Amino acid sequence: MRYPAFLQRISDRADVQPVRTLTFSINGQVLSAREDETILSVARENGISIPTLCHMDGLSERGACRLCIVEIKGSPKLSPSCVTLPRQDMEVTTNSDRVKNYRRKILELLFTERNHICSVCVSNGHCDLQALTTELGMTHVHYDYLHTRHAVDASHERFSVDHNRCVLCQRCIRVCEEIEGAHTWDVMGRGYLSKVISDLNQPWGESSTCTGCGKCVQVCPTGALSEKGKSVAEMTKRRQFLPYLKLMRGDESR
Amino acid sequence: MDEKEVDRIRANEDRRWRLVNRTMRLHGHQPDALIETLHAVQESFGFLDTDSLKYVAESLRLPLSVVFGVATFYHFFTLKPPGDHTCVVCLGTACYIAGSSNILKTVEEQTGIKTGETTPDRKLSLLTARCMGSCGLAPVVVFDGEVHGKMSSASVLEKVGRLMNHDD
Amino acid sequence: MTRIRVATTWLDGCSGCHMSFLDIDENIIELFDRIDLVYSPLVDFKTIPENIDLALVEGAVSSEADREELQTLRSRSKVLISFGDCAVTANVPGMRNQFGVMETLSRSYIENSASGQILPSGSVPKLIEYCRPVHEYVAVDLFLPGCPPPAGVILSTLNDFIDGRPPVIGGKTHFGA
Amino acid sequence: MTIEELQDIGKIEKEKQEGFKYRIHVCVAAGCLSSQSGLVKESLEKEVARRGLESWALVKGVGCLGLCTAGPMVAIEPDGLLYQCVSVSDASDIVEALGGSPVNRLDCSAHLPFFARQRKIVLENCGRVDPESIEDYIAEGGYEALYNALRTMTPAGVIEQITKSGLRGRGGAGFPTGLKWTAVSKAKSNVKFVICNADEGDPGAFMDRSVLESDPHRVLEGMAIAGLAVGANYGFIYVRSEYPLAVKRIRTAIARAERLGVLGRNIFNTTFSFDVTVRLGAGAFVCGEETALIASIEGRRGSPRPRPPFPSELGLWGYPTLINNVETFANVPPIIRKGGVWFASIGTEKSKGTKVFALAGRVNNTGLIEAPMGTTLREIVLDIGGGIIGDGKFKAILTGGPSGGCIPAQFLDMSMDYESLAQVGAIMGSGGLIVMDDSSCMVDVAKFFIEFCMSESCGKCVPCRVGTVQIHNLLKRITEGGGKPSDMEMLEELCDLVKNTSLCGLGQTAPNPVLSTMRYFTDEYRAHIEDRVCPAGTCHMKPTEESQ
Repeated sequence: MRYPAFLQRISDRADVQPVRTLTFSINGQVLSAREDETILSVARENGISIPTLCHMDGLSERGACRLCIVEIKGSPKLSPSCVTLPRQDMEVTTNSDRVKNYRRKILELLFTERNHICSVCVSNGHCDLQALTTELGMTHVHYDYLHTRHAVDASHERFSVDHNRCVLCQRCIRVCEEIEGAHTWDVMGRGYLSKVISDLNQPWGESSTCTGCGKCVQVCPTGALSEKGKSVAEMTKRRQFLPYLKLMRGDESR
Repeated sequence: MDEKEVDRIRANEDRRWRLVNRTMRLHGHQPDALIETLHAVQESFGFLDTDSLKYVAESLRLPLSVVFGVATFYHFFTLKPPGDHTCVVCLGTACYIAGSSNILKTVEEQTGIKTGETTPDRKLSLLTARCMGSCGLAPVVVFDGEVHGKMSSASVLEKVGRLMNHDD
Repeated sequence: MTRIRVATTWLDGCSGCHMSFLDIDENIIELFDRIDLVYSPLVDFKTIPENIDLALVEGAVSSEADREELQTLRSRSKVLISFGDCAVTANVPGMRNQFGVMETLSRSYIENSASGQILPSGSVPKLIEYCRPVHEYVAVDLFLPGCPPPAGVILSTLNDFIDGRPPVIGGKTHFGA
Repeated sequence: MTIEELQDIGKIEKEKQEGFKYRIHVCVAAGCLSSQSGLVKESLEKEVARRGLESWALVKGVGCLGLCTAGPMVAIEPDGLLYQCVSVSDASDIVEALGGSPVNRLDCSAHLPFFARQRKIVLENCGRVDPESIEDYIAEGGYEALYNALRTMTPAGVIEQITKSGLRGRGGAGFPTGLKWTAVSKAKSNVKFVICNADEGDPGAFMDRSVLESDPHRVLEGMAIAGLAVGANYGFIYVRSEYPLAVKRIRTAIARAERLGVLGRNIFNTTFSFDVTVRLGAGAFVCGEETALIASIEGRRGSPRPRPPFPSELGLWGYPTLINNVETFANVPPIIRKGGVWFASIGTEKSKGTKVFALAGRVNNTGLIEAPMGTTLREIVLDIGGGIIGDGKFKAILTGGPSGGCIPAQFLDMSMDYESLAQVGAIMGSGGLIVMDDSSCMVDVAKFFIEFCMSESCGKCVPCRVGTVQIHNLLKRITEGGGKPSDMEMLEELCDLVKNTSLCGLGQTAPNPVLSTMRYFTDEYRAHIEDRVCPAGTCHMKPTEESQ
C-alpha cells in the first residue's frame, strides 16, 4: 500500500488549477516561488539555511521534528517550513531568537530521550544530529536525561540497528516504503514508547520482507542504522542516489 | 505465512474465523478495513496473535509492519491472551478524583499482579481504562464487560475474590 | 600582570580532556607564564585551595566523592567550566544509566570476570544511582563539549578568559570527536 | 415518502402511546443500565402484565434522564413524576401508585433545581423517546428538518441558516460551523465525506455517549443535512469502541432509517443519497484530532499530519471532508426546523445556543446537563450540580479535560462561553466538567492530566513526545517530595515549548492543566517544593535519595 505524500496528492487531483507563481519574503528578502513549493525548498534554493531532521530530499514530508519551524507574520503559530506553502506577500522569518531558542530546546529534548553518545558512535563526525548541535549552538542539555533502555539488533547479515541512537524521524520507514517498496519498517506503540520495528517486531535478520538493499542505512541521520564492521566514526552515508531513484521511478509528481 | 496456510484459514469453518473473514469481505478486502478486522479478530479470539496478524496482513495486502504498527498503536488491542476474567479499573478524571487509583493499588496488592498482567493461574487479567463514560457513577470498575458504579476498594476486592474462585 | 589561579580536576572520565590540554604543546610555556595551576591531577596539591579564578572540570559525577569534590570546587571558584563531553553530557560513564548500578557492576565484576568474581567495596567510592553531568549539581559558567575538546579551543578559551574577553565556542568544538 | 407519510408515522406512533393512560419511562442509557435499569424495566413490565394492565400502562425504555448519580431513574408520564434509585423490588409499588399518590421513598424532588435550571435543545428528546424506535423520533418531529432541507431549501440556504445560527463546533475549539460547511461545500470534488466525531476521548466526559445512546437519529439527521449542504453522499461515524451500547444503538438507528428511506439511497424519493457507516475507534485520544481521525478511518495509525491543508480541502482518502462532533450535528435539525435566528437568540453574543455538559466529580448531582451558553459557573455547580458533596468546599472546576484548565473559586460568577473560558486559561472543550473540592491536590491533578497526554501522545513530533515526559517527570518528582526550587521555572519553560511547537492540538493544549494550576494554585506547588507538604493530603511525600 502507498500512503501518498499529502502534498503530492494535491497535484494528483485533476480538478486543481495549474501551478501559479507568487512572491513572498524570507527574512526580508523578496523571493518568487511556485505556489506548490514549500517554504523550506524555496529558502534552500536561495541559500537561506533552515535546520531540518526528519526532512529528506526525495522522501515525503512529515513535519514532525519541528526543527524547521519558522515565523509567519500575522500568525501566532509557528509553521513547519517543510510542509508550509508560501502565499502571496507572506513574510517569513527563519532566524528570530524565538524560533532559534525553540529549535535548540527541541534538539535538547531529543538528546534526553535516548542515549546519544557521540564519542563512541559509528556515525561520529558524519551525523545529522551531531551537526545540528553545532548549527543550533547547543552546548549542553539543560533538561534531565530520561535514561531509557533500548536494544541493539545485530541479527541482520550486513547491517545493525541501535535503537539507543534512533530519533524516530522515520526516514528509514519512508525510504523503504516509498522508494524500495518493501515497507519492512514501521513504528510500533506510540508516544515515548514508540519504536521502529521490522515486520512483526521481529529481529531484522529474520524479516521476510527486507530486500537487504540498505537504503534505510544510508538515509538514517544518526548511527542508529549502520553497516556492520564499521567502528567509531567510520560510518559515512551515501544519499545522492535518492533524488535520482525517485526520478527514475517516475514518482516525481512534477 | 505461505499461501496454503492462508487458504486453510480462509476456508476455515470455525465460527471465529468466519466473523473475521466476513468483516474483511464486507470491506472488500480494502486496506482501510484493518482496524475493523483487528476488532473482529480480538472479538473472536480475545487477543491478536502472530498468526492472525500475518493472515490479516496477507488478506488485506498490507505490509506486516503496518499491521503490527496499527495493532500496537491502539490501546484497545492486546497481543497477550487475557485471563478467564477481566477487571478494568477506570482511571478517567471523575474516577481518579473519586479515588480509583487507590482501588487499583489495592487490587494490585491483593492479586500480586500489575496493570496489564494476568494472574499466574490465568484466572484474572487486570486492566485500566481511560474513561468508560459513566462518570456519574464514579469510581467505576468493569468486570467481564459489566460496568459497576460507585465502587470502593472493599467491594472491588470482594468481587475480585469471587471471580478468582470462579463461583460467580 | 597578575597570574590567575586555575584549578582542574577529573571526576568520572578518562583524563583524555587533560591529555588534550597538554596537547597545546609549546604554548604551555607561554600559558604558564600567565596562570598558576593551584590544584590539578597534573600537579601535586592534595586539597582544594580557596580563591580559585577558574576551574576546569573534566568527567561526570558518578559517586558521592565526585559530588563533594565538585561542590567544593564550585564554592571556591569564580568561574567553572564544564570541560569535555563527560562533564557536559555524562558521555561514556553515563552509558551505565540505562542499566542501573547493580546490573552494571555485576556485568563487569561477576559475569565477565575470570577470577575473583566479587563486587568492589570499601576501597573505591560507591556509585550513585545515576551518573550525571556536572551542571545537574552545580552552576556552570561555560560548556566546552568535545571528546576531547581540541587543544586549540582549550588554549583559546583560557586566553580569552585571561584577557577578559568573552570566549566564543560556537562551531569550534562539538559533541564527540 | 412524502411529508404527509412521514407525519403519519409520527401521528400513529403518538396516538399509540397516548392510548395508554400511563407511560412508565425507564432510563436505559449506559449510566442507569450499569445500575441495573434493564432489570428494573423487566420487572416493571412483568408487574404490569401480572396485574393485566398492558393496555393501560406502557413501559418504555428511554434515553438518559440526566441525573446519573440517582440512577436507575424512572419517569411517569403524563404526571411528570420522577423516581430515583429505583430497584427491582420497587416495581410493584410503582405500578400500584399509578393514578394514586406517588411512592414517596423514591421521590426525586430534592433534585428539582437540577432539572429546572436547564434548557434542552440537543437533549430535548433524551429521556422521552425510545432510542431504538425511529417512529418515536418521528413522533417528536424527527426527520422533518431533513425533509424540509431536501424539498424546500437549497444547500446554500441550509448553510445560510447554520451560519446565521452562530453555531460553533462543540468538539472543543469552537470553530464556526457555518464557515466549515461553506469551505467543504466550495471545495471542488465529485466525492466528499461527512464525518461525525464520536471519539469522545476526554476522560470525564460522556455527552456524546449519552446523545448517541439516547437519541441516535438526531445525529443521523444532522449528518444527512450536512451531507446535503456540502454535497457529500457518504458519512462516517467514528465511535469509541469503549461505548458498545452507543455503537449498537447507532447501528440499529442506521438500519431503521435506511429501511424507512430517510437515509441511504434516494432519501425521501429525491436524487440525494447519503450512506452512513460506523467505524470503531480503538482507544486513542489523539484520534479526536481531525487528521488523526481520518488516518484511523483509513485504517492507519492515528497520527495527525500538519494542517493546512485542512480536511475541508484534503480529507478522507484525499477528498474534501467535513468533520463535526456529535453535539454539533445534534444541533442541526432544530436549527433547520426553527431557523438560525431562533438559535442565535439563545446564548451570549459570540457563543450561541446551549452547551451539553457532563458534570462529575465532587458535586451532589452528577450527570448530563444542558444549559444556555453564558450560564454562570455558580449556577452550574451550586444550582444544577446541587453543591459540593458533604461539607467539602468548592476548590476548582476543570473544563476541557486534558486540554483544558482548572478554574478556581474566584471565577464562580464567570459566564460559560468560549471567550470567557479562554480568558481564564481554560477551554470549553467537549463539555466535561469535573468539580473538585479541598480533597483534591492540584499538583496531583496536573500530573494526572500530563500523564494522560504523555501516554496518549502519538509520538510523531518531538516536543509532544518528549516534552510531556519531561513535564510529567518534574511533576512526579514534586508530588513525591523531591522538587527543586528551579522546577517551577522549568515547568513553565517546558509547557511553553510544548504548547508552541507541537504538531497538533493534543500537544498544543497538553500543558494547559499544568499552566492553569500553576497560575491559580502557586501556593500549593510551593508547599510541595519548599515545605515538602501536600496541603490536600493526597500526595505521598517521600524525599528521594537524589533530591538535592
